[in-house]
Amino acid sequence: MTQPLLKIDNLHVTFSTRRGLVEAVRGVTLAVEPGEMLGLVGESGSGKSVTGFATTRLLDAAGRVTAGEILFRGQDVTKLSGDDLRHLHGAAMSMIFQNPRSALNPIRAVGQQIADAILTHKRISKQAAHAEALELLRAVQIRDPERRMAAYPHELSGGMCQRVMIAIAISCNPALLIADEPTTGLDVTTQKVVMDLLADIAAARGMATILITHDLGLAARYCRRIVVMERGRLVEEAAPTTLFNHPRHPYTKRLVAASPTAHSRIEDLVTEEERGPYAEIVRKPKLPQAPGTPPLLVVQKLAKRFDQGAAAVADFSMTIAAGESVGLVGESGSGKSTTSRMICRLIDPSEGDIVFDGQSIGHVPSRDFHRSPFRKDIQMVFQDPNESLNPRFTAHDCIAHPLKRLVGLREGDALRQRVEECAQRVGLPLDLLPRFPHQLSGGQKARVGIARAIACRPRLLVLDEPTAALDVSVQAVVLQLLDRLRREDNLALLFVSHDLNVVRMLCERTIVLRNGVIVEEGDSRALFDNPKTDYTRELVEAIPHIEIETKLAAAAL
Amino acid sequence: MTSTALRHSIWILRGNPLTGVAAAGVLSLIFIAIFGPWIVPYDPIASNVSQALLPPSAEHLAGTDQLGRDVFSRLIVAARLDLAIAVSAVSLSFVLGAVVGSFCGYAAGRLDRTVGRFVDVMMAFPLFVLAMAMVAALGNRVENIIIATAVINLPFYIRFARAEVNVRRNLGWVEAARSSGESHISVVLRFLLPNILPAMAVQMSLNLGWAILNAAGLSFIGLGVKPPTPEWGIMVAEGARFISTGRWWLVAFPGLALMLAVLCFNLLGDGMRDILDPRMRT
Amino acid sequence: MNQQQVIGRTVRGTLGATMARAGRRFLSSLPALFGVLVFTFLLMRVLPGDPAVFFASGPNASKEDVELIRKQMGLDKSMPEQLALYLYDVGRGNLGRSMMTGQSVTKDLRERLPASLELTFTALLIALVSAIPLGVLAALKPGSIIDHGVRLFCALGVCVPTFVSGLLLIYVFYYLLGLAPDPTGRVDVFTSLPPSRTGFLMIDFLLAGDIEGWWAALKQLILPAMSMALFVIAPLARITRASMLVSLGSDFVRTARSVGLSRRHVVVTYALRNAILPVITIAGIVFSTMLGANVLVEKVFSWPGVASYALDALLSSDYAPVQGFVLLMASLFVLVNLTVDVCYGIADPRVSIE
Amino acid sequence: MQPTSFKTMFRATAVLALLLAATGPLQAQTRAETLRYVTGASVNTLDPNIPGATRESFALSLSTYDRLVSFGRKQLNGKWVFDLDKITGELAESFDVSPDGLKITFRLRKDAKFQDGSPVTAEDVKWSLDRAVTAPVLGKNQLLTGSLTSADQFKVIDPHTFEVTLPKPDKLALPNLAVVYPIIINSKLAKAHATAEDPWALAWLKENTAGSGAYVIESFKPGEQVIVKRNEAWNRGTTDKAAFFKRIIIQSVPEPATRANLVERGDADLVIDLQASDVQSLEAKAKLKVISTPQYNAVTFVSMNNQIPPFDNVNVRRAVAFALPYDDMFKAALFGRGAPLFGATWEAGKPPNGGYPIPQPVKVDLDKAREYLKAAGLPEGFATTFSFNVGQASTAEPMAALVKESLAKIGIKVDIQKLPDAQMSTQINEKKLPFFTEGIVAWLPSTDYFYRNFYIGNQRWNYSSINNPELTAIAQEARFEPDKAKYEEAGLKLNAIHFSEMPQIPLWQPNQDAVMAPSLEGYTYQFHRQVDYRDLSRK
Repeated sequence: MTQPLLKIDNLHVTFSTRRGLVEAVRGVTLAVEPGEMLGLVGESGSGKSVTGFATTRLLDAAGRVTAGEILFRGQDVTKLSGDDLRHLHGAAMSMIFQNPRSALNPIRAVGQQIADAILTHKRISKQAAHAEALELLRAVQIRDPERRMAAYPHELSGGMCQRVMIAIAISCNPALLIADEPTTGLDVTTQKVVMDLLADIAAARGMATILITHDLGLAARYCRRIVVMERGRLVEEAAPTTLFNHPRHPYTKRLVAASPTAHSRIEDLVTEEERGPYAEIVRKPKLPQAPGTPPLLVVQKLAKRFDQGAAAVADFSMTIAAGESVGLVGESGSGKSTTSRMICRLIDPSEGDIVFDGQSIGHVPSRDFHRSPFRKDIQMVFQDPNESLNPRFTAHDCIAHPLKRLVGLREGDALRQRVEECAQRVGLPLDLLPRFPHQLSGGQKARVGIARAIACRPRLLVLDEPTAALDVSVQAVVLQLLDRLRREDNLALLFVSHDLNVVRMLCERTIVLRNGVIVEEGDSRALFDNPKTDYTRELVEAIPHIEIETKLAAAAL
Repeated sequence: MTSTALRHSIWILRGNPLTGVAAAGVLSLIFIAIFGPWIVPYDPIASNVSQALLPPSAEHLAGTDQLGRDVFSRLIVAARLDLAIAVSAVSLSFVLGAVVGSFCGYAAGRLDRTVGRFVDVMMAFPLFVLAMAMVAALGNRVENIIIATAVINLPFYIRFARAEVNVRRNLGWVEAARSSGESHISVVLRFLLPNILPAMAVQMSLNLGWAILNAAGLSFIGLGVKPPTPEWGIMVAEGARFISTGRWWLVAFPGLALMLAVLCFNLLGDGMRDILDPRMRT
Repeated sequence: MNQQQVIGRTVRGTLGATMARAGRRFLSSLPALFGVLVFTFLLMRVLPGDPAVFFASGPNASKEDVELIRKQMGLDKSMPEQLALYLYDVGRGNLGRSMMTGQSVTKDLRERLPASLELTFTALLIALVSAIPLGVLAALKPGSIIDHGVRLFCALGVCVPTFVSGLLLIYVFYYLLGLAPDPTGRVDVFTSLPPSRTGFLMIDFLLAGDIEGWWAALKQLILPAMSMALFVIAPLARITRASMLVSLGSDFVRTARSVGLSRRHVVVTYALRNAILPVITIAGIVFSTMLGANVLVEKVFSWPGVASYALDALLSSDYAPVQGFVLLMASLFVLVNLTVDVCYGIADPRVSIE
Repeated sequence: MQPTSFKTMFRATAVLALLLAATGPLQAQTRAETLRYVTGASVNTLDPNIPGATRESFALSLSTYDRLVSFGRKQLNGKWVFDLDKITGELAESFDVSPDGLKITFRLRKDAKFQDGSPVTAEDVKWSLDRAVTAPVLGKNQLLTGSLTSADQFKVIDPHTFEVTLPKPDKLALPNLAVVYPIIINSKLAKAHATAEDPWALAWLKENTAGSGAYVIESFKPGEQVIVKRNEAWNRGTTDKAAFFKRIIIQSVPEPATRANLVERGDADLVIDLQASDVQSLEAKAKLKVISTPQYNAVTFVSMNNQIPPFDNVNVRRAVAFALPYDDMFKAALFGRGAPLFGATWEAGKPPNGGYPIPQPVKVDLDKAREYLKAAGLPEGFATTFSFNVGQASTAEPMAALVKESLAKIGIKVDIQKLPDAQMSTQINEKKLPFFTEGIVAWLPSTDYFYRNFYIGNQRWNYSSINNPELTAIAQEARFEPDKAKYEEAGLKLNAIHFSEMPQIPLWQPNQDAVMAPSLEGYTYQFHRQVDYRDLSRK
């Protein structure tokens, strides 16, 4: 076998932070062959992106390669400088970033940005570069490329921005493309299109690609070889099928288990040993609802219009029974967050009514709802755990706050007991209670957020994408926790999410929203197996499924 | 909290020794402000015309002024008043601005627009002239200098607080507080306000220096504190008259004191901004 | 060419949107202007000094004399009546008459505004030309000795009152070294003035082709502009540094680096052009505050500008000039804001759609 | 400072220095015939009669307009000062006072021409004086102190003879015609610009001149500078020929220290209104000519409002008079530059003469002051406010500090109040200030004039608000007293009342300091305390 295109040997990268030196990558060794697409998978903090940045020499000032070498075509990248380095960038290897919109210069026309990249490496006229840029836009399948040349990033959708980014990255025909979470932040339907395009272009131009992602499913779909990283180390390297069917490393096992699939159930998401007492709860049959019991929540023809423009939500009706879990699905801007906040009585609907436990609460102004006796019955868990905790409150304060306000407990033993009880229920170690949010991990913060929401024993819990910002392994645990709480307390859940896999597992019924209007609703399993509308079908099909054979393998056949 | 904050601060200080120096400067300024009257060699107000306009010497470290008063002693004693003017003026606008601005940023509706208009009116004023007019209208007492300085600072604080709250008002923890049974008012006062305080404190420290300069400017046009109270601004303003006759110590020392105080506050503010957000240091 | 047309259309579209936005901003600032008008009027009436008494100097100035002046100034009428009259006059472009100079305020302001503007523009120019490189330099190596040096330099600039720095500059450059011309206004008294076309001496001299005069006016301008600029370099350099840091740390700069753009290209075309946006805003604010706040510089350099005019009027309770001045400043403030808006709209394509 | 920004700064400084160094040559030739006069005040009107006219406007009008008569000048302590007692003709070739003192006849110069070339006639004089006593102008109040109140008193005899009739013989009538206000205006020119609402052409004359004076306005920028050029036809100066300087630049420079710098560097020829400390140092350097004249017609006071308790008690006023630290104040505030009005010894407690002002037999004597306080029933003292004018801060501020310090020793707690000019005059006018310092000036400094204008009636200049019938009666009577001895006796009585009542405490007559190029000659201290440009010449 010839020399690989890229060979990373025992790479160590260290960051100097205010807490001292932190080793982000500790001894990574891997190789990429020409034309190959390699998946580099890991959860946050695993060092996968740092490896990518070290390879392209784009680490920020605080990070340094302390040991090892990165051989690109036999040349050690870590020792390059000046013009050699500039030639490396773009011409030899280039990078695609997550969040394409911020990765493009907001005040420069996209055509100009592509031309900039071309002119850096080729001595051609501006006109020629312009023409070449136009060609590239065509290559990345942007419609109406002549017009788009003069467009600014804010005038393009996220998917289009990512295409432009790809055009910039391939503008000088690099031999190696490093794609760092290229589809994170895009809507699920766009994700697939962009990834397909990327894979096609890489294959057509014979570029080697490193796909850095947290999503095993995505990597499995496009790569022949996947390496898994955990805490700066490379733990396993295998073909996708092997990796899924026979993971060897315990971390890989956990990761594979936690990645939801079309058929996985919540209890499957964690490995046997972690499952513990949860299994029994799940096995307990759900109490049948007494016939004629009114539903817990009835929402009638809810609508919300903001100051100007079209309605964010229109004619939204639904019911939830006690102990039932309902999923609310839609892409960004579909109005699902607005709806959840109206139900949670944080904002006032423009029209329609909300009836809770037989009483209308839709007309109580949200301004005064904090005095309503139902306040403690409807609680909410918020999206980003990093932003959902008051930075000045300890975990204990966070959980105690609703107890003090809504139950009327005073600082003292009773309160402490309640808080500890809540913490235990969500599996939060008690010794973390005196900590402030920035001293907790994402999963721990999510638990605090849930503990706070269930502290007053609400009857309806509204969850606004509670796991969107979490790693899959943490997500698995949180989902399981939510399901357990529902079953134990007969808690009704309204689960707002764009992640269909998750909704399918957790929710009995699902409502699909688009542009503020209900597109489809019904039993989750039925809805996902047989979508009735095109929109739902599109959503379902876009989910990366692990079982699917890798696209490249299929193409090769 | 404290231990990490301390470690954090030390980390910042190591990268930025100026902040440490500034902090030491501010501390000594506070020390002087508190103990000034007990450590001065001469009575700062007692005149001795036979000793007027002496250049600096071992006896009078910073020379004497027109009335034979010891400039050094006056400088030391003035620290308290200057600090008091600056701190109270800035605190006044800080408190008012923070509360009003927070409510505006949170409410973001008609209230916001109304107050926004009002702030526009104030910003459209030539501020120093406004301060002059206010002191002239109310009389040049220390309180009025403080009020005038506070008023001309107010729009900036309102805007600042408004912006800071505006970015936070839709965060999860704010909504969580509401679903935990807090009213809008207590969300603003007890949740948002404490959270924007650190950022505003930076602004305060930068403004402290500015407030001192403002008082000095007022003194220069004759609207400063009353004689014979020692105050740096008025000492500089009086001393400036003697530049042309070569009696440099009358303007140099008060000027230096003023400069050092303002410098320390500014550098400290800068440093504090570092501690809060290393990237946004301006 | 098709390309060009397309781009042209987009640019025109953006520009149109910017203009529309500026127009909206202007309309929405009218209430503020009106507020300023009324507020100043009331503030001046609250001043305890009675202008009639002040101007009725001379021995035996009797009550009748005072009354006469009061009547001349319209002070004998009731407050609402005075306000209505004032608003009516302002509406007709009549800002009243200054007791101090004996001229109509409109005339005084028209004559003095170019002096203030010329000074402020020059000061702003000096400040920008020194602040932006300083800020960029500091941002390129945050935490380095350069960074600290810039920071110290900036802090030193803001910690000296302008009147002190002004007097010191005069003392050193005029009195001791004799390098600067005498600090007595806009141009040496022995230089004959050019025909007034714009009111800006620097421009008028050029139009008249009088290079010597231009030179004399420039020399006169440098010291006051310097002492004004010293004070505002700091905020400008600070904001440049901060936004440059943000910009340098942004994703798109990383993108630019990842495709191998030259460092100069990255710093200037990518980082600086983005970082300049907040600087424009601050420069606008700085400009309008400088215009109104640099009373002291004008005073120290005997600069015949509007601010020193207003100061004298204020101390002698001469209502009309102060009111006129404040109104002028507020209008300029609005105008500067509009200009900033337009600049912003041109510099940043995102603004037009908001 | 780190290297780069230091280098930048260094470069900037170097560039600046280079820019500034390349000064073109001054037009030296015209320079000798040009006077550059720098003052702190500014000219705001070309007609001195306009309400609000400044001191510098008065000064300018002396050169742009002529009056019928003018004051002579005399040497006092080796310095030229104006002479109140010597009235000489200006536009009048000669004048006669009738034996009964009721008629003054002026014969006008036949060669006198206005600046537009038309001859000066008695009609013009009549119109001008009518204007001064009837139009709403400042002259009205001044002229009535000389019994000139009505247009009926002015009569044209023939084109070159003019007559003024007085109701009573008044020795101030003639001097009043020499002051600033009764300017002789080219009536034809002025009338051409008069309107129905403005028959006296006040608006036009404010910005234009129609006089016959020694200088013609070349450019007038209110509040900034005035440039005048010589009227070659003018021959009414003391030497009967045109004024010396071809051109005069009258420039306002508000900062006194800058004015001092200007004259010291030779950029200005003449400067007045300097700070005492600057004059002192300029005098010490002895490079320039410094002429310091005590302002003979001005007095600086510490005033007490005789109607406001506790100053309504004469013993309180006396206590204050004996508790002021005169010497320190004189030294610290004025650097000793002026004529003190304290520390005199009066034989047998009687005033030595009937002039005004005379040095008072007061000095710091705290025991005496305490006694007076006891006598006033305030042995513990009291609290009050001492006010001064912001414009006077450079002298008043150190003074106030010393007053406060000294009075504290006898238990009087003083709060110092600085007031902007307009507020100060308003409060004085409303008689609201209990205790303050002010300066007064009289253009026609005779004893009765001072007493009548500054100690009588409920008007602004009666700073102490004194209401003493005896003083009033004597002063009014003295006005028309033709007999010198009797007049002197009245003066003695008034001075004695003043001392025993102590309505206000005269402190000193400050110096008028004029600093000028050594080549300048002829500077005369004038009644209006400004410079009369016509007096000056260059060696």
